[in-house]
Amino acid sequence: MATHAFKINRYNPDDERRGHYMQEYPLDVQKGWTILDCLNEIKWKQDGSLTFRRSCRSGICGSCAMTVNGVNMLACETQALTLKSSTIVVEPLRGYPVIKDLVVDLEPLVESLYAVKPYLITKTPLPTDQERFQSPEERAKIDGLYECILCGACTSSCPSFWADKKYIGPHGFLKAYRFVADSRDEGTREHLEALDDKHGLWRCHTIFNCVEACPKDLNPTKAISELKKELVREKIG
Amino acid sequence: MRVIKHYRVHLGTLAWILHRLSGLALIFYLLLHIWVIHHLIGGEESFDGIMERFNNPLFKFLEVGLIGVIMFHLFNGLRVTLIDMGVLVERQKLLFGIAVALWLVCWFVISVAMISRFGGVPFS
Amino acid sequence: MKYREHVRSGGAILWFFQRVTGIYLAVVLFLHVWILHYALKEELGFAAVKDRIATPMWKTIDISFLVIALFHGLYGLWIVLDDYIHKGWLRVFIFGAIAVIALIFVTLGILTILPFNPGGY
Amino acid sequence: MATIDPETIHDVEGIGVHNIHRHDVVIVGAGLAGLRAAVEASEEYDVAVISKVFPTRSHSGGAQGGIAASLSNEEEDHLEWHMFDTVKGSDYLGDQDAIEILVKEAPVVVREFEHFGAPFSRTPEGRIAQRKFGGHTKDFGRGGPVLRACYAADRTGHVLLHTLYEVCIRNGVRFYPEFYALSLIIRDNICRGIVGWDVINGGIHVFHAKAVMFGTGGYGRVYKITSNALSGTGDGLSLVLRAGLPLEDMEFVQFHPTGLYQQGILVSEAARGEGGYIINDTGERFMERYAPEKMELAPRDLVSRSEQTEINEGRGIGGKDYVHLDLRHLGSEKIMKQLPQIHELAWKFLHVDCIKEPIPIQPTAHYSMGGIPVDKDCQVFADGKKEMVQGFYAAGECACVSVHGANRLGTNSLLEASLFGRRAGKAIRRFLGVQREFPDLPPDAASSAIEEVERLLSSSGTERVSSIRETLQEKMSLECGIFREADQLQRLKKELRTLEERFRNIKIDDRSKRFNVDLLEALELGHMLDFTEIIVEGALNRKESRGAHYRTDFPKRNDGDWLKHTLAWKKDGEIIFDYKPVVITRFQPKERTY
Ligand SMILES: Cc1cc2nc3c(=O)[nH]c(=O)nc-3n(C[C@H](O)[C@H](O)[C@H](O)COP(=O)(O)OP(=O)(O)OC[C@H]3O[C@@H](n4cnc5c(N)ncnc54)[C@H](O)[C@@H]3O)c2cc1C
Ligand code: HEM
Ligand code: SF4
Ligand code: F3S
Ligand code: FES
Repeated sequence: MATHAFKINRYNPDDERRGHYMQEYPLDVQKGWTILDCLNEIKWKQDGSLTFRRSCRSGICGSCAMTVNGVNMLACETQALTLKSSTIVVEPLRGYPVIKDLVVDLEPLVESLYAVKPYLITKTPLPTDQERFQSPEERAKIDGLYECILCGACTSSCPSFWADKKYIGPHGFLKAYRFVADSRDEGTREHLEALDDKHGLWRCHTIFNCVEACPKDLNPTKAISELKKELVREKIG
Repeated sequence: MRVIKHYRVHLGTLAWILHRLSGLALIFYLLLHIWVIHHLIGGEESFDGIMERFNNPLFKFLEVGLIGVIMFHLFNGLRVTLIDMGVLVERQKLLFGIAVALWLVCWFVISVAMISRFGGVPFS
Repeated sequence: MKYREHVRSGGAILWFFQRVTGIYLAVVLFLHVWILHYALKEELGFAAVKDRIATPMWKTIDISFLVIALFHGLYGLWIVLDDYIHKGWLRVFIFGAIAVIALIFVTLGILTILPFNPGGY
Repeated sequence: MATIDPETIHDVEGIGVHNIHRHDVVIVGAGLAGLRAAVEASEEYDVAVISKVFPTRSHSGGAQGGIAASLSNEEEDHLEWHMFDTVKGSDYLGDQDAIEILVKEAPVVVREFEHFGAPFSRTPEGRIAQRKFGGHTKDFGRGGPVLRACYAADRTGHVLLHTLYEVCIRNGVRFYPEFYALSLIIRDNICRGIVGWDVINGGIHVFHAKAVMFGTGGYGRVYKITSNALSGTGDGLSLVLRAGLPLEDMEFVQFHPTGLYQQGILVSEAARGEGGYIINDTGERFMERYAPEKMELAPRDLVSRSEQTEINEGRGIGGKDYVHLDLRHLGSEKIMKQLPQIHELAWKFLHVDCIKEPIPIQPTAHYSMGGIPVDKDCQVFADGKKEMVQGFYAAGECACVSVHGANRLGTNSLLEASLFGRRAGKAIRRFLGVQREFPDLPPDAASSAIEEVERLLSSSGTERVSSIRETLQEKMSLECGIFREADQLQRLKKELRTLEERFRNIKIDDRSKRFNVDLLEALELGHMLDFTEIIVEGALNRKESRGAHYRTDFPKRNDGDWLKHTLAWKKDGEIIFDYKPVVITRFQPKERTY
């Protein structure tokens, strides 16, 4: 039962003068507690005004992505004790405007998601009374893509995004490729449109922070490299 | 506005920063180099004279550094290109390791050749 | 929610070119190092350089080396600035400046290489 | 996400609120039910979806195992078999006309999901893959388990939710993410919209609509150990109660047999569908004694009760309150291919590698069978039976059609949420074809909501919301859990009154308007306290054992007195009960054995 110090970024929009500051909370961390358990414990027992997003607490909804000790992760699936540090620094996702404490405005994330037309585009009429067929091999092509929970950890970790707030970002690229790679999708051009853009694919410098940050162990960089090839093929033949 | 803005530097970030810095260093070196060489077309005497001046330990040292920068950018550039081609994307750290190993080996070998022979001006 | 405005970039071809030129530079650079530090048996000096550059093959190689290195490097410089500079007018200015630099230095380089003739100098 | 499109704002005189938005259809809840209705209605009308969490953060995304439909992709299956299993699973309390709709439309709904782009797992022939699930059998229960649950690895809910969200984007559905519904505007049995709280910026917004639909999900959070998200607080139920409408069959709460020990996080039934064993301290597969035929794949109520019995009788692992789920014999390849998420969950939350070790599990509060009484087109009953509320619909876990009766079969609820969400959408389209005008907004539309928020924001008592909530959860788990008894329930009833007292004396630390989670948690607690009373009194009231409701003092099912649905209102703090008959068409009640 080690005593930990949680240093948490505080920001109250109603108190602009104070701006951002770090507040320290001592906490006896129990074995098995996740970062989210710790934050809840602080909120529920020490300071009710501490604000963060959470919902599923099982790593599937994507609410609780934040920066812990300088790395983006899901608070709810990170065991506090495995961080092996008695000081735990918790900050909001970098690159997004902060609404309050650890809560960021994800509007830019959603906007760039919309930009890639994130839905299956089909042109041939659908079969009636039947599903479309897709072989297990074709289906396997979107493994590692469809699992994205839109947590934003990847894009928020990307230096290209820090430099350009309109950068579509790895989550957008991954989503675009999820459809491009789907054997049922017939809208490759539409998905790619927004990517060949000033704020699009060419801003990715293969930095791999997105891969390191993704809590679902997805590999946006791989998707990005496939998309770049696809676009180049289209242009050069 | 924000208090701490620290984000952990992963291997990939390190590679990118070094690639950027080396690339920038190289382009400025290249411009300088073209400028200098241009002024040397005056003829044999001035060329060799200048070369003689470069043939001292300080410039050798700088040149060894230059080779290091070029070789890093070169091998990391090849790493990036391989990843862009979809090669070993999932093993990027291994790929970086290979690039670093080749970089160090080439750097060493070329430096030895350079120092042990004579002063040369790269890009000549 | 509105779709964001789409800003065409034409980045695909330039991106591809950056890779191709990178590979070319890698090959030529090794060639260069080889010639300079291993193949060359005599003292590295004007005479050695002159004789080599005087052949048409080396002229082609050196000029392409020059142009491609400049393209790769200056486009690289633009990539970097492009990341951090978002003000419209400043971007236009920088882009123009880089283009001018490119022109000047290509000319300068070619003027340096071309005059080497077997009988010249 | 908090930007407001000025086009949707309309001024109405005399209502003291920030904004009034006008949409043909306003849907509260962005889970499968809400989004499926939005997809349907947005084909023709202007639809707004309001959700207290961003749409893809909705709880539906946590569902793992599958969605039922007798597609016969893997082996022979029939609508009738599915219907029989559902009726039997419901312990004959499910309405068979509704269940018939459920099984008949299931294949259509699942194939539509495929057409929308859902990445289902596939059979070698390229069809949607199916797996076994508890309670789903061949040949009217005479055959073994049947492959009926359509799945995408163990992320079925996630892929369905994201797929619907994507189609909503395609259809131009207007989202109001992070808006919290505070009250319903119903006057003269006509629903005119809802009042919401803009979580991000603070402020009351009125949503004026021709039709309102609720898909606000379940309330697992009234229990201590639960599989539900922290946002699963059943808000919609008390909003309905407060509007003077009844709730149906609230005493039926499902406990899932495989929650991660102490966390409650769900280990999908797919783990048993793929062949996992449950074992006690002596290493015995104890389900042999409780359900010799179906073993681990018996319905949830039975398995949970068996587990709890083992634990109560001291055969939990090391005498503690958990047993083991053993997957080791499945081998690492099968685990990683079919159950990757379970492997990840067990590892991340318990540090157990289920390829090498058994997973400690205990029953966890999972699903609410009861809810807002609706007809087969999801329109809400004003009196629970006949009279309807015009323009008000509900579907998904918050509604009670009732297809699950006293106990839901696994994979039937994703089906219910999407299928009845779709029906609600269709019904709304029909309704809007006739109803072209917006109903009038009463001038006091927002007054109760404003009052509630202001009261909470200025509350300066001594009690912490979290400590009241914790007590509530502990007591509910202890005294209104898997096994129930008159004495305990009586005690609990009194306890709830004190909790309500304490709630009136709360303080909240955060008094700001923007992103005030402290305020939200207080609002949620208020909601939970409102409807738990109905769960407890309903449990006390129903003197029999049926499905998930088990009374140790009345251990037998009693069809003579209790083959009927409970309806409950809250009037002036008192609970009033009424009943309605169960619709029985094809399958007469029989004893339920597995
Ligand atoms: C861990 C787990 C696994 C499951 N696995 C399966 C399975 O394999 N198969 C199966 O068939 N079923 C499964 N279920 C059950 C099934 O997931 C749910 O019953 C179903 O998803 C409910 O969907 P819904 O649309 O009704 O509600 P939800 O998905 O819970 O959505 C509720 C929505 O309402 C919104 N909301 C609530 N209150 C308010 C308010 N006051 N203001 C604004 N918005 C509000 C929320 O933000 C949310 O968007 C599982 C459940 C759990 C907990
Ligand atoms: C030797 C072989 C070389 C290879 C294989 C190579 C490869 C690359 C590649 C692949 C990039 C793109 C990186 C990205 O877009 O993320 C790049 C960028 C760059 N290169 Fe090279 N290059 C080489 C030589 C040079 C030389 C000689 C110069 C200088 C003239 C140079 C200057 C740059 C610059 C300035 C950048 C931009 C840096 C950035 O984007 O961060 N490179 N190089
Ligand atoms: S790719 Fe990974 S990190 Fe990025 S949004 Fe999706 S799940 Fe999150
Ligand atoms: S971190 Fe960013 S630069 Fe590319 S590889 Fe990932 S998107
Ligand atoms: S709370 Fe849902 S991912 Fe962490």
